[in-house]
Amino acid sequence: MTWPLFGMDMPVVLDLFIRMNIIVILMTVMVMGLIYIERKVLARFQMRLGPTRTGPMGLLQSVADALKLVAKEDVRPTNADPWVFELAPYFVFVPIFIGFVVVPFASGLEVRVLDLGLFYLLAASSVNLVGWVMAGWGSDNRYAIIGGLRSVAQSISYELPLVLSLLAVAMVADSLNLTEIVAGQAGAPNILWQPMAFLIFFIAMIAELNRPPFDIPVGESEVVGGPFVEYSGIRWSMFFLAEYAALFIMALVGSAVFLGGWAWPFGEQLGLPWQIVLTTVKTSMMIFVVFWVRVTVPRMRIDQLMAFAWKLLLPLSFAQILVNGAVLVYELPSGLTHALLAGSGVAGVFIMMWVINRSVSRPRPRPVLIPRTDQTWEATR
Amino acid sequence: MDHLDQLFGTYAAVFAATIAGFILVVTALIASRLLAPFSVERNKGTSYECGMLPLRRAQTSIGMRYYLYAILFIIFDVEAVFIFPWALSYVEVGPMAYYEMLVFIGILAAGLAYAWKKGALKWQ
Amino acid sequence: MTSEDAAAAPLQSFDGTIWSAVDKALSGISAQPERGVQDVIVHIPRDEVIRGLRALKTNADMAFDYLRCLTCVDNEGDGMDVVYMLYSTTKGHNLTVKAHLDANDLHLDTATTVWRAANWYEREVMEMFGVRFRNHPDPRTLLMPEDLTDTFPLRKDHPLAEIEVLQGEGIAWATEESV
Amino acid sequence: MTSMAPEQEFETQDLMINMGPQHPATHGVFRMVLQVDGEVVRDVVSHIGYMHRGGEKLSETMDFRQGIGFMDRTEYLAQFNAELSYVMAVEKLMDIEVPERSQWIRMILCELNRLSSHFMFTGAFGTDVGVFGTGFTYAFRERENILDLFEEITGDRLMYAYFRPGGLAWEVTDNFVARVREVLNVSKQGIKDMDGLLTENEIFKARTQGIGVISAADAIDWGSTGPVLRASGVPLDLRRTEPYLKYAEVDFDVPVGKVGDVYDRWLVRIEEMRQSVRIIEQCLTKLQPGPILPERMPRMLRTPPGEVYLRTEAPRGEYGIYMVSKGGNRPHRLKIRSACFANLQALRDMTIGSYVADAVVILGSLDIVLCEVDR
Amino acid sequence: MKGILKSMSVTLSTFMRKPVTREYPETHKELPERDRAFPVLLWAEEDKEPFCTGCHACERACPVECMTVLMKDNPNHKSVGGDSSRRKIIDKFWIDYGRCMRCNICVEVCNFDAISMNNTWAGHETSVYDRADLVMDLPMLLAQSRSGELKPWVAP
Repeated sequence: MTWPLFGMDMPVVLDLFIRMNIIVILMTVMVMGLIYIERKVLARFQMRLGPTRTGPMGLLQSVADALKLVAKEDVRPTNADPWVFELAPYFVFVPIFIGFVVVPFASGLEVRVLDLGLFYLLAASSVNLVGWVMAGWGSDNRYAIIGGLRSVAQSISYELPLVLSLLAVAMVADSLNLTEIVAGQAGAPNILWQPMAFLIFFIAMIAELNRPPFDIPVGESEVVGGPFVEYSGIRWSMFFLAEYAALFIMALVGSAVFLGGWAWPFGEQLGLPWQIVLTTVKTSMMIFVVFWVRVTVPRMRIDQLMAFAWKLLLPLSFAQILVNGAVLVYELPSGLTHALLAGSGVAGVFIMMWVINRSVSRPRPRPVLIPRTDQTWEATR
Repeated sequence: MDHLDQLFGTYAAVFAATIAGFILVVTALIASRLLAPFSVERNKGTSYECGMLPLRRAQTSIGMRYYLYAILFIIFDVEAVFIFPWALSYVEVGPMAYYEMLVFIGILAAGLAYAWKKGALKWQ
Repeated sequence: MTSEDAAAAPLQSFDGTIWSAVDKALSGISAQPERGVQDVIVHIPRDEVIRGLRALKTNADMAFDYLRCLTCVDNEGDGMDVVYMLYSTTKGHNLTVKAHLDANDLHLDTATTVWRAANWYEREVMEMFGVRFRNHPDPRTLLMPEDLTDTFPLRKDHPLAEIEVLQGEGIAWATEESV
Repeated sequence: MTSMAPEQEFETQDLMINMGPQHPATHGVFRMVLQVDGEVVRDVVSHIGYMHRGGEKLSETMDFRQGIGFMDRTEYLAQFNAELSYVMAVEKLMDIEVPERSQWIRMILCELNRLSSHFMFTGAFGTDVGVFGTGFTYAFRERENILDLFEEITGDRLMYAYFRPGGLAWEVTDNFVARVREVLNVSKQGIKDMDGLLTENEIFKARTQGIGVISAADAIDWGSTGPVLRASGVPLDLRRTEPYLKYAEVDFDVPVGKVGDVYDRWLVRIEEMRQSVRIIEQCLTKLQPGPILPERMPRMLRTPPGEVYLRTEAPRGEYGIYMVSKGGNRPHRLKIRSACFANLQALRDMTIGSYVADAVVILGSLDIVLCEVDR
Repeated sequence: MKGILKSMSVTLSTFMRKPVTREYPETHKELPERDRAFPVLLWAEEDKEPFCTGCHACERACPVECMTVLMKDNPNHKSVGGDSSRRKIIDKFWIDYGRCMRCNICVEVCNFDAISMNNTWAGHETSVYDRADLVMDLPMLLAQSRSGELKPWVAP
């Protein structure tokens, strides 16, 4: 049996081997690059310089980090559950890694096109949760346990809005196949028709990635690093690798599903280099915004986090699916369909803003200022 | 290439990726084992407790808030799995399928509303 | 003005100060006034001090609802003084209350029943001076290690630690001798 | 577990969490043991004393000039305010009149110090609520700016030892006024940045509103001072109620909160920073050339016997020095009444019933300096 | 949502600004004239001897007792055929930089202007691996002044 690769027919095994290697190398390089870029970008946001010492402009910082982590002692607490503790990195990393199978970089540039691509991706990436719980439970550390449980509660809560928002787009695109979804956006990206779904996706994606403002499982100032307090050296770096790989995958999927991937705005007939450039630009934009949000907003509290997911995002995403269903099932004229979809999305965004505003802005004036008068003290009594 | 081959061709990749992922982790761990120093010291194994000795074993029973969300999640996630195939095929089936799903989601929404009302979504 | 001058001055002579009002509020308690450098100081016998403090807090004219500070002074053989700095947030006046303790009987009732703020201050005085506050709700050590309860560092007879000379002069002297 | 009765097996146990002495959020070496049920705090026990260096005992062996350096070390974020209490206590005991120019300069430096200290609070508090270091770096940018000025004047960035009983150690630099104005202009932008970064932020509001509430009566009863007390609605500011230096001659407002929660404390501090800028600007216009030490200044600092409790308004609240002198050149007893010590007492009341994450935020909102608490 | 957008605009505005950090070991901040690092002894260039006469004033005034002073008869004094006007001179001087709290009191009490706070970067970069290496002896204390790099600042 053969499979096409770069215009050649190749045995499946060889083809897979080559593609896997590409993915492994790509992932490693991307993660290292992302870590470097994140540090540089965050530094600029904070008016710092970021890494400058290792290599020109600190470019080799991630390499140095990786080398340090490999050559660092791997300590296991005496009280830890050995199996659970040691296996947790696998369960964190492998599910993220198999997500790369369906991630499309450009047309024809992916490991495999699965018909249930989107579904597969979501299913695979949620397994990684198990690893977090294992890490938390196995470490025999209070912070780790709290962090692990928090990550479960958070991830499962945001799994639903994430799934449903992607489903809403899948309804519009009428496919779960990522390549088809992208191809369908040659005219206009889905974000135009599903702005609220995009917003929900973006929020849920940040939450799934445990990044600020949803980083309560690893909240530095509360649980000191959460499930991986006790991890060190190479095992700890596996968590790190998984985190950035997941960020990369999610940003890629987001740009493919909502921003038109490589198809928009030039169409699919453009050459492969241009497609890659487009994908890169869109993914970078997503990642930049994630960094930007990280550097700006405070961490949320667990009850607010849960309430936000269950009381706001979930009902809104259900509503979006119902609206989509109603609009699409009656075969209306194309313009009207799109107008209704976009209108409902925009309305949803406004509802969201309104609810958020209403929930936090109790009437709270600025502090009372007591000016200097001769009887100030008595006057204020 | 027939259908089964197609399926094998695609999902073999998933299998291969799983193995590759494990190999990746194992390689890293072996590399670390070879490169990293290793010393046995009695106090190194104490778990981190902000500089104090651990008060007692950490693995106790924990507040059930977390589990309540887990239960809610299982319900809703199973429903979401049902919605997936529906979402891709209801247009062909027609409005009837939509109304059926409306009822389905309505029941779900009632469940959510019930949980909300009961205070299951409140943390305290 | 020093304490000798104050003792010589008649009681009601603190014109423009709050002493006369304090005297009224403390009726029935044998209080001795003293004109301090900044605030009026009232000496109350230690058996009556909590009663006096409560009277000062509840009296409508005084209303000392705010405990600025509570501390202790070791008078080297002459016993100790427990000092309360009071302030009234409504009236805006200050007062210092002192209770004298004999060196061989360092007991006093707790002021936590009057102001909760006294809690940690009393714990600090307890471990630093060895004054026992009766009925204190939480008489653990505060600043010192938990097992260090037999020595009272802020007493005058407690020696300062030897200055550590193992590095500087020690090494230097050694080289000089060897030369 | 096996020995438990069946009905007990389903009972959840409270988890004891140790926060500190070595925890990213405890602002120094402070330890609080939280008893949590899931995420809700049921009880808090605070342990202090890790930084206890016997500063009071040491000060009893130091003469009045040597003691100044130790005051810097008790309150390392508002050193000028700490020195001020000490030297003013000595001046009060010795009955020294401080020349005008020295008083104005002291005021400017103290207010600048308040500014830098509050910047530090805003930054550290930002980290406590979980902003990834942004507020912190902003705050440090502003603080470094102010510290540069201090370094030009006093020669040191942190431990100034600049105030002396009677006045100042030496004259300020020639371009002092211009430099202060320059620093103020930068700081105004800094205040705007800090304000814009967090005050309106919805997540920040959600995190801080309504938690750590302490009522005015409770705050007074616990002896809280400074912004913690003012946030509860008590307009108690020593600069206003018992003006020292030249505070009676400048216009400024005392910000007062309404609810007494963490958000109010934040707002009060932000507003205090603006007021500090206002005070400094007025001081600069009133600064006249003149001597910095009184004409008849004794060479040896000896006080007559007596005692004084001198309090000033430091950024964290009332910083008091209780100095007992039995004559001679050193205090017989020196008690430092630290603002954070009093504020920290109320932590338990504020925290019980809130979430673990809130405990961190509440602790941060008290703006504790552990060196000051433990002395 | 509006507030978050405002916050994000603030961070974006700082993204556009120049970084304020300095790459420390390569670029040093210019130190002000009054900068106080650690105390060093001054070298009288005309007499080829230190200003210090070993009068113990600084040693007595030091709050942390970090100094040790030993004086001797000046071998270079006029009475013994030299050209110096100092009868006594410093024999040995140790300052434990590990103890010093840089309070400037020794400089203030010195009657001979013989001691000064180092106001160069050399005074700040004194990290060593062993605390014993922080005890400076007389040649070390004089080195900074003899090299001529020190610009002593005397309080007006």
